[in-house]
Amino acid sequence: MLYLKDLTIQRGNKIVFSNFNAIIKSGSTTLIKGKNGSGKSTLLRAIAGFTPLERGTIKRDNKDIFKNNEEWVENLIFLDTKNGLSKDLTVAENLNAWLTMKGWSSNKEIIKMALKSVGMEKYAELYISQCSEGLKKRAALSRLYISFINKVDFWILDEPTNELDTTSLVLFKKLVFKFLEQKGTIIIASHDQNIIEKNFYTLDLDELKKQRVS
Amino acid sequence: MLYLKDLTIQRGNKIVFSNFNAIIKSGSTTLIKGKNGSGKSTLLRAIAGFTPLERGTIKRDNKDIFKNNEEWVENLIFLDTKNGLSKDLTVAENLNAWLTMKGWSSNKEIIKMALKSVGMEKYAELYISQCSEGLKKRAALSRLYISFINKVDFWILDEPTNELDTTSLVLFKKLVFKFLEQKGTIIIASHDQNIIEKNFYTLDLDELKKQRVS
Amino acid sequence: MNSVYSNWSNIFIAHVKRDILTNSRSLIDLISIVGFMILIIILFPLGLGPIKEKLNIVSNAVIWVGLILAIIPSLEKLLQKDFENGWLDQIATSPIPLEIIMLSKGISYWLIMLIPLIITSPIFAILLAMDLKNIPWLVISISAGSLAISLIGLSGSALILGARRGNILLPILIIPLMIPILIFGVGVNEAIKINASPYGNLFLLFAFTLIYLVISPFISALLVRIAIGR
Amino acid sequence: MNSVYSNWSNIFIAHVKRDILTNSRSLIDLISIVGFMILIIILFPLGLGPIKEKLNIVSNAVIWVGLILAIIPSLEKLLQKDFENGWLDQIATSPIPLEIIMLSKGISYWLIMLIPLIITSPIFAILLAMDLKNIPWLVISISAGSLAISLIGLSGSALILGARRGNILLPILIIPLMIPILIFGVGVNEAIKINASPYGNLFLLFAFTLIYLVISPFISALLVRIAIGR
Amino acid sequence: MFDWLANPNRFKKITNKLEPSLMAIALLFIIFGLYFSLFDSPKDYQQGDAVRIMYVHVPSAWLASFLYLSLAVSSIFYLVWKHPLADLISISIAPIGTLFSMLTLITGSLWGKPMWGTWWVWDARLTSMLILFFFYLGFILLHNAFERKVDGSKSASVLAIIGIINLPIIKFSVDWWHTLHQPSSILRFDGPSIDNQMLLPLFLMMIGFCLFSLYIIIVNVKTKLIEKKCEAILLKLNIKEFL
Ligand code: HEM
Ligand SMILES: Nc1ncnc2c1ncn2[C@@H]1O[C@H](COP(=O)(O)OP(=O)(O)OP(=O)(O)O)[C@@H](O)[C@H]1O
Ligand SMILES: Nc1ncnc2c1ncn2[C@@H]1O[C@H](COP(=O)(O)OP(=O)(O)OP(=O)(O)O)[C@@H](O)[C@H]1O
Ligand SMILES: [Mg+2]
Ligand SMILES: [Mg+2]
Repeated sequence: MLYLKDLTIQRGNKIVFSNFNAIIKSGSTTLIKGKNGSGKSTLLRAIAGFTPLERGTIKRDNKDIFKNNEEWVENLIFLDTKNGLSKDLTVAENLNAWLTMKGWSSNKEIIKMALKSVGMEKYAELYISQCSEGLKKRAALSRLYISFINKVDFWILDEPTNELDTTSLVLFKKLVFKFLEQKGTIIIASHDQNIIEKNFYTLDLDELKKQRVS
Repeated sequence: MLYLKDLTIQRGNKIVFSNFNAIIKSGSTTLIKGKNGSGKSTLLRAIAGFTPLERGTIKRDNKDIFKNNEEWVENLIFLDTKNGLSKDLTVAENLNAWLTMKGWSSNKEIIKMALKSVGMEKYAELYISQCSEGLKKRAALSRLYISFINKVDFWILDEPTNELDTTSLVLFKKLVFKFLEQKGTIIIASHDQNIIEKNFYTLDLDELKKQRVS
Repeated sequence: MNSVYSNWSNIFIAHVKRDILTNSRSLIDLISIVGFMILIIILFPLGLGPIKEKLNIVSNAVIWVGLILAIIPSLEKLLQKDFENGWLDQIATSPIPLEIIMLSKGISYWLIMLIPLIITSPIFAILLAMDLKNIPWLVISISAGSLAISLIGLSGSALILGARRGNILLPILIIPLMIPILIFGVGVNEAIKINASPYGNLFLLFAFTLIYLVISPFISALLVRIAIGR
Repeated sequence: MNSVYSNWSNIFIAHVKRDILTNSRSLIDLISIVGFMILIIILFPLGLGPIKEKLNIVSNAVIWVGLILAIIPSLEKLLQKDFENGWLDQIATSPIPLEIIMLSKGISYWLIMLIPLIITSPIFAILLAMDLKNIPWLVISISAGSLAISLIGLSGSALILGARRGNILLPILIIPLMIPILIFGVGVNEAIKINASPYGNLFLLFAFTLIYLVISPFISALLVRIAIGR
Repeated sequence: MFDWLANPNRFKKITNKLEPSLMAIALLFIIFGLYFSLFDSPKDYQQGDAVRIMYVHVPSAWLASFLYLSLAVSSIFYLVWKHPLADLISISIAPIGTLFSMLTLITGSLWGKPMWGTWWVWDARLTSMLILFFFYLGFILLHNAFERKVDGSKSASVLAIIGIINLPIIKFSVDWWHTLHQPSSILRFDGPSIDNQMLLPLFLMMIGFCLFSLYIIIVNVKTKLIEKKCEAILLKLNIKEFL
């Protein structure tokens, strides 16, 4: 379980959340909805431990994620609209760099399977600068597959499906279900309500804010 | 009518289209579908006159768009995933710069109305660097409104709805319908099939390529 | 369409305005290039030792070399930023010729980066113990060469649009092009030092500026078209 | 978890490898920094005139100043690129400390940009008519100071992450930090010229490098955390 | 001439015939040239044997300049008539030009050490050669700096053309600079009174170097043509998978 308690988060001079509370259930998918600028991305970056809180705590099973940061990020995969891919490396090289960065062993077999899981096996040797938008996104999503090889129990995904075509959308959903099967926890921010079909909760930021006003 | 005749287009060292033919009907919406990397964005950039053709011609009513380029681009609005917004300017300043760049008069009234048409009136003074993804996209989409003030008869839109929330999706559709009413022509590349509900044609790049092979 | 062509100059000014707005939100933006230049200048007394005669000998050259080196880091972004964020694509749908827009880029770069340096150039001269009688000529020669420097910079920055590691490639491409300006620019003051006429060098500086005023917009526009055509 | 910590050095090396891979696909990229440096060197005789004695006096200072100015354009991208494309976010989810990763960045920058300059520094010395007996000391002093230069550059590049007009802000921030290195670096050779012992200056250079080796990774990591926390 | 040669097939046909003999003749000239210059030409009364460097140095210098002109011309052909062969020629010329300008610099330095007592002086001619070297280097670097080959070709061609406008100006300005600050007189080189025995090997070497460059350029272009063909075939295979 992830407990968000009395969060106050500021972006620039703007307080995006004040005294925000929520609980994210383990082993489930939480879909974060809300209108543009409502703070989805901000919340995700805070949960990942990037954005410091003005006030409040984020705890995973009694452990503060900021205080036990290394432990928290180790089993976490974070993906947002910036994909974290180097233009000057190929798809495979990028995945390889990411794997070693995470401290995981990497070999051709693993990379091949990961790329296959998002239908990118043909593009392994393509430079990111030569990829179309959707191909880039898929190159980034291929990291998710690593969860089935190494110990990963949390995904934070910010609009992961925007540029995906229908086939890769299906592949993405397969990854999600597989991850849920092995008791992983997922937080997704998305405008697409149909992204997930089963075992999911919604956190509607607009609703929450409305309640607070009234 | 826009005639694409025998197009061969190369990206990098890859031939993305070879001997591609299509006709885009005036006063309608054409939805370009196709899997990631099938060449949607490439095609749109070629039609906009950016990417030179290896072979073939693109003609609008008998006028080659490359030879009569100034005439063609003057009444065209092109928007893709790079929004063409300067981070260091506010939403309103960006729109203003774009208007004068296009050679159109600009004043507060016009800018206000344009921003209102995508629900951005509250954010006029926000710097682009402080906007969320969806807000940026909407700042770019606000340009479409100008079509109802100045003579614009063609829109080329590459995945315009990716980051939009539900409210602004409705506003976007309103703009589309209004544009179609005044006999405008629209080409949209998108993975979202439900983007447009009436008076539209689909150009499925995957289908076309399949036919050619068989 | 006619109305569009009749207000080219308006559009030109609008482009310059936008560039100035994006690049100089605050006075600090204008000052920072001057600060950089002063720091370059300071490095020399620190390296050479503070002996006034030594400095006086090198002052003229150091200021000119410093000028060229000071603008290099800013050149890479001159077009690259607008290329990456898609603004150049938008510009390509403008009915006015790209050449004119490129000229406006060169001019606004000159206004933002070179004008502050021209205005503060007497400070550099004083820091390097230049003879007082040479200072007016320094200002004049820098003024005369500065536009050519911007325009060469513009072409260089167009040359590397979308190139790999453009930031490190750019200096190699443009420094050779800057050499005549350096030589004629320095020449003005060297002539004054030996009581010769500076007008020959000054004239050459102007001629050079004129050449670039003509060719740079065309070259840059050509290169920008190639870049967005990818 | 244990396995992760036991292979820090592997991860360290992997980071260095990635940086080298992204930044120097080909030998040509390595050549360009050397080319830039030579061009900076060329500017001085062109400005000062070709008189050998004059050049000899300034050669030492010019090489050191040139070195500092030559790396500036490449510094801006050192972290900025990874910041913009989200790689720094990914790095923040690595179980190994950010400080170590920053150190690896500094080291790979040193390998890519400074080592080629150290190797070719005798050429610069010859071009500027430096006395032959001084050249070995030049190479030694540059070697001694180069790592500090990279590490200062790293901190500077972390300082401007996400700043507006960072490219022009960066030099203002780092040049002052480079000044001690310039002074001690030049000092080595000046001591040789007057037949004094160079070891004092050399020792100070090493001391400086050591200090930066300790503090720069911490400062850079702190600044990167602030940047991705925005 | 160029248009006529611009057909790759014709180019290949002609060069196929030309190529072996070209190599042989070039070698012949160079061997004879070397023989005469090393063994059968007089020592200079001032310079001694060092003068023999001249027979490499001067032809290199001359070719470096000439090749840049050819590079610029073929770049113009490429940009204006967009013929891919012109680009192949440019990029084949560039490395040889770089080589010869480097050879000039190196032989000059080697010569300078015994003659002037230093490896390098800032003389106008030397400076312009160094700058020419950087134009070559810039051309090659830019040509390789893009993901897509065509982009590099176009940008580099533009650079070559800027160079053609600028090189005279640079050369002129460097001369101007040179006259302003007269260098000390030891550094000035008064050309040796060239007698026939020196002229002959110089001539032989010059022609040998020319033919040799021509040979290398042709071989280069031909390899590049084959490379291109391979790429085209690969592309076609790719299309199948693609369409
Ligand atoms: C790195 C040093 C040097 C460089 C870059 C260099 C460069 C050049 C260049 C560019 C030319 C061609 C000029 C033309 O086409 O007319 C040339 C010609 C020549 N150089 Fe050098 N040179 C160097 C050193 C020397 C030295 C040390 C000597 C002899 C003392 C020398 C003797 C000559 C002679 C005799 C010619 C041909 C005569 C003439 O055209 O006037 N060079 N050199
Ligand atoms: N610079 C480049 N070099 C080589 N190939 C490229 C380059 N840019 C794009 N491509 C290739 O061209 C093809 C078409 O790309 P394009 O961006 O048009 O696809 P798309 O249909 O828009 O895909 P998406 O749905 O992912 O946006 C892709 O296969 C891509 O890999
Ligand atoms: N650097 C900044 N300075 C000031 N305000 C900012 C900054 N970055 C973001 N904001 C503001 O914070 C709010 C939340 O942004 P965030 O990116 O979290 O929204 P979001 O819910 O992800 O929206 P979207 O659906 O458009 O992606 C927005 O109102 C935005 O304007
Ligand atoms: Mg968001
Ligand atoms: Mg696309």
